[in-house]
Amino acid sequence: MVNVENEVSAVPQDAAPPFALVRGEAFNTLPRDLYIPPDALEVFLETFEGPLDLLLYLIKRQNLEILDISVAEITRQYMVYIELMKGLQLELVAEYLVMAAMLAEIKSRMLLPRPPGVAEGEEGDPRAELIRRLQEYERYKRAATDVEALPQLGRDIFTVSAERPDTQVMRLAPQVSLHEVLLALKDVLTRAEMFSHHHVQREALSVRERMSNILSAVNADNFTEFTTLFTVEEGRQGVVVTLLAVLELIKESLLELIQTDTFSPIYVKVPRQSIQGVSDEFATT
Amino acid sequence: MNSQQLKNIIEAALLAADHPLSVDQLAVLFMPAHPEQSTEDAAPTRDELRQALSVLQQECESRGIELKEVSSGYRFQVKQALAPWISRLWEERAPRYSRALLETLALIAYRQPITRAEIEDIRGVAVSSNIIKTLQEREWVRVLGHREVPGRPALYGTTREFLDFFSLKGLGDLPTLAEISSLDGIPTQMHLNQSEINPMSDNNSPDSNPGSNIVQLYPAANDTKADTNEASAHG
Amino acid sequence: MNSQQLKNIIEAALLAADHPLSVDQLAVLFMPAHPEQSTEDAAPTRDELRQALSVLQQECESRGIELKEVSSGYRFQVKQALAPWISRLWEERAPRYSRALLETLALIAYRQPITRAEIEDIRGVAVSSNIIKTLQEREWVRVLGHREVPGRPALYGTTREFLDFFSLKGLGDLPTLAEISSLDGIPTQMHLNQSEINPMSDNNSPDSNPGSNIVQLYPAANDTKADTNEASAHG
Repeated sequence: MVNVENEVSAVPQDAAPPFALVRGEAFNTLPRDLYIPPDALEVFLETFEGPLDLLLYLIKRQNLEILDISVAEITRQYMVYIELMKGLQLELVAEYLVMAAMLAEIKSRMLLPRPPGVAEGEEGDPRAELIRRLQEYERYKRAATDVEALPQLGRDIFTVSAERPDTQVMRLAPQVSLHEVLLALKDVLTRAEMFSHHHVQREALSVRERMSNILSAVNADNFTEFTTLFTVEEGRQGVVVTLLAVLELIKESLLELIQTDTFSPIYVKVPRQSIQGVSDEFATT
Repeated sequence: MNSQQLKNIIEAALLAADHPLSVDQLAVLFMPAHPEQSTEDAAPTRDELRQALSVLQQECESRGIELKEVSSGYRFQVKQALAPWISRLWEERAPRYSRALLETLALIAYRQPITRAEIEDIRGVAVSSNIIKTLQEREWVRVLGHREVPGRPALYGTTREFLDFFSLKGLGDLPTLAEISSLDGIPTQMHLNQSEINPMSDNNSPDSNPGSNIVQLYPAANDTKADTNEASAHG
Repeated sequence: MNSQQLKNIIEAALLAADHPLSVDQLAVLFMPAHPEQSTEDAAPTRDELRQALSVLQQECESRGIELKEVSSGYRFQVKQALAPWISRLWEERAPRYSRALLETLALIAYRQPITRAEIEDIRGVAVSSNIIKTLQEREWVRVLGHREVPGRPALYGTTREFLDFFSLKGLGDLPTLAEISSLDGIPTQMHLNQSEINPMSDNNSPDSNPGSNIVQLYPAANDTKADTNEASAHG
């Protein structure tokens, strides 16, 4: 017998330990139908993925179809393996014992005489549920093999890549919807209770737009002729808006009106100090 | 932009990206960076992009790489016939996966959405948490939702990364589940086989259960499904 | 091994490796795996390898990549001329604008010309310099002039770019305050663009809309369960 002391050293036996213990009795010879090299037995037993896997192995070893299994014979062989696993102190998960109980129950039902008057099929084959489970497991066991055979990245398939060109990560500016801006305004105006005071009105808005336009059109170095600020095509209303804008700008000291003589052309210009302010600001930053 | 330049940009993009690129992702490369900014060149249409991809695919016939469409888009890969030489670039062999992991993965792939208890039911043994964790870390499997039963167990499904890893365009490309002969006189079992042997066949009927969800999760799978079924019906 | 296959293996190897390969490193790929084992094909000589590299180099003229020799060997790289398109693979969308920024922008739009102090007055909190700077960099806001008061504060107004971005012909197109006060919080279509524009944001990823998938999963999942239960009840 091959030396298996190392594998079974956990078995609390002294000199010449038996191969395994079955129901308390020393188990010194392997079952005749187990032709696995003994030193590989433990590894072998551990490869089973559970009771269904072990049963499928036993069925295949007998060259049987799942449908043709003899429950009595399969149960006998199954129990031998269970005892072997116990003897080797493999971690025997509960599922193996549950299956043993199920096999025993099927076996006993197969032995019971069918009650008279009950036609075959009504009671059903006691093996049906076991066969269904074996078939179901077999199906996915094969599927697992099929999946493993698919081309795998790093084993059969190698991805390729080329060196990236010199580039900086482009950072895109966030998207904003007008709706978001308006909601923000609603919030801030609600907070400031601006709605009730009618500080901001549509009319004021177009005057303010015009104020911005005028401010961008004029500068401190040159005089701009007052009349060029008006666009005849805008009609009476446009002229009024521009005039209001100019007056507001003058009130806020953002613009000055210059007329050298009576009836001579009126010019507008940004006050000199204002521009001075710009250069000051740039100088300090 | 002429077709030569379009083709070259696509080739360069697929080789520079570290993951497959879909036609939509390729299209973005040609869109103006800022919506308000217009370009002189009109961006290529989806059809023009597909046309260029097809030309690239043909040109690869005489090359060492091939252009392959997988679930999340197109990628260049080494031709499988050259693997014996190319694999020598790396000293380490690709990892082998345990049977327990592969069986769990297969059950999730073919039976999704599926709970751990259902996997354990079919395999006949407990599924170790490590296996689920490994599958999730590899990004092959993810939680799709929870079954509304006590304990709210997680429902698992596969990801695009899973499909990409195994060079599949969709779940319909998975190998067909084996037909197992049925036992006469066991009607329930027949019924079970018919409805559950091949989850892929369910996809044709819009209201059937697991398949229709999978179609929605993986739109790409939908395209190939009809072909696959037809092919396997003939084969 | 003919020169075509030799060239293809070199092409595949250079593209599969994540670093440049020297001629010596390429030569290793063709050496017999076991010294005692002889191959029918003689391994290519260094000259044959260099010859194949030179052919590959020429063939790249019409492609999107080029074969470059760097200090540690040969590598394929994307042609620099294609960088404007390829670099968009890595572009990222900056985080959303803060509420403070949007409020500031809105006040400048409706109350221009306006100083920072006036904005702070209405908002009730200080306006950070960063906000003004961001708005100026985006070219939505500019300095129109300075108010003639101590400190000569800048007067801010909106720009033509601001109007263009929001598709306004003029400030008069902005809704009136009465219209604004009846606004509800339902966001409009424009944010959708955000996810479509970035090529790296994976629109196809099933994760992008987990909610809707889960809703659809539940009824189906329950159906599956019902089938299973029925089947096992009969079995």
